[in-house]
Amino acid sequence: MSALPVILGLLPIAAAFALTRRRRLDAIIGMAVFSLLLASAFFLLHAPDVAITEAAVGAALVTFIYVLAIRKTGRLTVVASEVPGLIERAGGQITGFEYEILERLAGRLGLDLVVQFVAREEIEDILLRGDADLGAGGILSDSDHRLLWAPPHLPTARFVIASRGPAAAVTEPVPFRGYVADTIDAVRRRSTLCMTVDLARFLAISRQNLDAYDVRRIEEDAETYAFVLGRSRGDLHRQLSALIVSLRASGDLDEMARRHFP
Amino acid sequence: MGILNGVTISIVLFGVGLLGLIFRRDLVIKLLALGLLNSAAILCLVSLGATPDGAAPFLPAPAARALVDPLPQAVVLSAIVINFAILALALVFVMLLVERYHTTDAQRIEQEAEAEEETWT
Amino acid sequence: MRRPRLPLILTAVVLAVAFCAILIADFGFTGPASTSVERFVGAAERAGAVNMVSAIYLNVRLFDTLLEVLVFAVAVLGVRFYLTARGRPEAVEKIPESRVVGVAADVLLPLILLVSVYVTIHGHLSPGGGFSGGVIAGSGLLLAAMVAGTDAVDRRLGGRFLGRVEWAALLGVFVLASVPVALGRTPLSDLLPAGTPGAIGSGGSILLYNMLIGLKVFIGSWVIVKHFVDHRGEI
Amino acid sequence: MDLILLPLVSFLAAAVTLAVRRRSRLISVLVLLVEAALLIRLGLALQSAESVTLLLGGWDRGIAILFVGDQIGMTFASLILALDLAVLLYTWRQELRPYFFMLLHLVVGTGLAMVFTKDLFNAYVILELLTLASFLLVGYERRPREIWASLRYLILCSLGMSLFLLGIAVVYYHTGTLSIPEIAARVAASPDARWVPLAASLLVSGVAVKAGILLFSLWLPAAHARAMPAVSALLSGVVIKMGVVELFRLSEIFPLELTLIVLGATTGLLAIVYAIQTYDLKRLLAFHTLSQIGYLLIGFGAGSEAARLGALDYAVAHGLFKALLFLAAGEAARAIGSSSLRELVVRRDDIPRGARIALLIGVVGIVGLPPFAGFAAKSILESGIHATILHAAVGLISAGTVASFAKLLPLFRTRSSGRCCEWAHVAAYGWLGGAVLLFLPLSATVIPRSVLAATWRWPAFAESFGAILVGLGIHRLVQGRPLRLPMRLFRIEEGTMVILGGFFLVYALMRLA
Repeated sequence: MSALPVILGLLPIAAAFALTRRRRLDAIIGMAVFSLLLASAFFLLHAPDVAITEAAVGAALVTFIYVLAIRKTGRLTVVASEVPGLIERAGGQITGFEYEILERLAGRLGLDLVVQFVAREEIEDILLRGDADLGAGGILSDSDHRLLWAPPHLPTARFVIASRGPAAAVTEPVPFRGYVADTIDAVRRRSTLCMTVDLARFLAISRQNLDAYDVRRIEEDAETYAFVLGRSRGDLHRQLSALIVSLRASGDLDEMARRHFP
Repeated sequence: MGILNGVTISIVLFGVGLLGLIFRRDLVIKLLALGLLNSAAILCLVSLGATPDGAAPFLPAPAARALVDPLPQAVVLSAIVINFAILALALVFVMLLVERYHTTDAQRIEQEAEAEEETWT
Repeated sequence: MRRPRLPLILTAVVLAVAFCAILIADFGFTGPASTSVERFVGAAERAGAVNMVSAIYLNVRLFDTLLEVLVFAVAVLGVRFYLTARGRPEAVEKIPESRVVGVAADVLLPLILLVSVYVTIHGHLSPGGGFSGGVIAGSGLLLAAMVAGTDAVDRRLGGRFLGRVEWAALLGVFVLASVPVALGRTPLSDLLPAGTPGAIGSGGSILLYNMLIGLKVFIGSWVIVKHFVDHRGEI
Repeated sequence: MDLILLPLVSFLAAAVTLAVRRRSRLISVLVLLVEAALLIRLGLALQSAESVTLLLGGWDRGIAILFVGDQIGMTFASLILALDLAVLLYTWRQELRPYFFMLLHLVVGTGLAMVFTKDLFNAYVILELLTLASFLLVGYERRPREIWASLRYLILCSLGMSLFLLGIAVVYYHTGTLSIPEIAARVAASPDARWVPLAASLLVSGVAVKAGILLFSLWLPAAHARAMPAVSALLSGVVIKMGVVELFRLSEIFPLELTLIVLGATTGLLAIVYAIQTYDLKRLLAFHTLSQIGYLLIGFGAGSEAARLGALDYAVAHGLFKALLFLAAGEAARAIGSSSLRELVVRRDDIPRGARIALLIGVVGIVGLPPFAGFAAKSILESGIHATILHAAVGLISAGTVASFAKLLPLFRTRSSGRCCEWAHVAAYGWLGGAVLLFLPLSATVIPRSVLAATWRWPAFAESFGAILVGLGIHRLVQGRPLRLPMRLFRIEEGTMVILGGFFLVYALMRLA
């Protein structure tokens, strides 16, 4: 009867091991091992009926359905703020220029692409915490050193939006780099303004009523969009960089840009 | 029986399960922790009447050794099945949630669900 | 979406540890309980079952067991209701087959089914019973499904007919349980003779219950496994 | 014998419904008729005896599952059947699968088993079956938010039931039986044993999760508000009440008076705060249900016979008018396309006539306007309470009820008679509404005249009108001043910790008592 204390002692260790696993498959297998140990403990506690049931139900059937239910392939988790043309929801699907690049990346790596839409200001926090692999959605290349930046994939055009009327004529355009939602809000409030915005913000704004404003495009490409990655995603960063470089070299990138921004 | 008796171990297991339920954000692992809670309670019941030198509850009773109390063993069978039913149904619901929210992270689902909801206060 | 903050973590850990401490301190566990087993020996002798657990499970506390069968039925029903409605992916590809699995299925499956039948009909004599027997057989079919695909297994078993049998078995359990009331006897008592302990025909209705429950659980667990195979990898 | 037949008939019907797969509605009606007949026979048997006992399978006391039919059981069983009829009527014209009817049978059957069983483990299995059946009912329409609400419901309930199972282990280790009267005898023999408070707090906190006691059941309003109307009515009328029944049974074992009063008062007051601040009709009803559970617990904890009878009476009254409100609110919300009170008030002319009248009757019942349901039950309950502080708590809850339902008053300020509604719904409203309006004569058949007399004295009237006035005042005061109430508590993580905290609270109270 010396086996019983050993098995009983192993039980909490097995349970704690299973529940601290990062991968779900490991956790499920860990719990299956726990159930087997539990069944043998029942047997040694003179409860053969319970042991058989626990082994058949707890160790076998539960494990089967959990293993079947979970996805074996990994995921590429992307957090993005919704930007028309770049990455947006349309009729239950996600489309856009950036989304197409991401799809190619996921396909190349054999991962399932999962996009979660969040507010623009949350993206950095989420990446820093490591809750997602990659950030997208018209992010202007920046020098935030806490994060990794992929090579730029799209130059932004610049647009000047100015209120009509005498007040606007004298005002110099100020660059407006607020978040997309703030920009839209400013236009919706029809406040008097004169600002330059980048392509993503312009596309978002252009769904609003722009009657009250003069809009003009400046042909000067100062800034670019890029994907942003968490500091620990070095390998992913390399893969993404290689992909963008090869896309640009083959001309696919230009073709895609023409398709999404006629 | 020292510290390594079934009852003490089952209580420790219950504690582990509680921590798992609180700290793991992945719903699948939350469910595994829930299963652990139930298994802990089951182990507790089974170990109540267990003696190292007892005999499994089958007739005729052996003369030398005492039989183990069969009642906890009988009721525990129901508890195991109930545990399975809960785990299977909950898993199906997680699958339905994943279809809509594309994640098994409880907090993220919570946020999305809250965002969808009209303000009600 | 923040990580749990320190006070929260501390609260949770303190709560859980305090909970365990109170439980261990106040449980008052000092070795095995001094409950008398005699009453159950008497009960098992009256029921005619060698396995005292099954005498309690299917005779003394039959009502618990009836409810438990219902719980399982509800689980099967829920899985079927929610997963069928989602529609299955058009082409459910077979689980990649390997030679090992093929051979294992050929050799193991008959063995598994044999064991499950034994476990079921010997429930009143040896450890086991309808429930574990049914689950063993039902999940054993997973092996077959891995080789031939769920549809083939389902066809082989008789598809729609199977559903009928499942509910007929459930109905059978409840009709069997209602017979004593209909005849004006004590509700949920056993009408069949106890027989000679140890013989296969002993134990009154326990054998019947075990067979009905075994059938129901076998089909039920196959249905669950089948649906999960069809919808695998969705989380 | 009728005791076990009542649930068995329902379970048989559930199996038949699935095996046959058609004429589900007819089967339900037949079953309801049979059960009503059985219940009446049981009621007649109870006229001559205090209680009816049944040992299942004819086994000895102590090892058999014990069923006892007593006043509590009778009362709740009648409520269950009344609500079953209402749900059947309400859904008469709806396209529903056999699956729905099977779950309905299961909820009714488990309810009927729950009210009679006096066995701890049997209660565990019943509660689990009830949890699963109602879990599937909540998610019946398969919308993601319902699914999420129902998953939280399942996880937290199942945590509660694990606590309950541990409690069973403690009890069985020390008493060697699962039958409630036997355990009560053992506890009475050694009331100071250390395991008693532990077992009591495990069992009570486990059941409390199901019973909708606020500390334990913060998740519950979400689940209730999301279900379809008939299901909401059933959840708040039957499913929650079953947890309360088990609490009453536990109070036969342990000295729970103090615990019940404290839990009841906190539940009542906290839930009413949430109810006042909620501007979603279905959520309002759900929160309000929790506050009414507080009433029941206070009534049972107060210890006097009149308070106990009042609590039982109130359980029935609440089941009736809350079901009425949920059904009518469901129809109104569907006509308007939203259950937000602001929307409802703005488009109040579009609410069908029947639903509006039903809502009015429900409100009249719920605020305790004499001489309707709420008033009758409340005044009996209050006549049995002697401590001033409890009186104050009960009064506050009543006033809060008025304050939270005063928000509905603008709905009735309309000239348009509204379009007519479905006869099926009207039948359901008529059944429940009639019971609410005629509650006083109905309860006279059950409650002794001496107790009932308490309702016809002027203090009861004064108290009732006072509560209404104070409530309207509170409504004036808080209107348009939203309060930020903590909502994080509705998550699984925090919910788990709150349940643990509740366990410690009950434990402390048990050690104090």
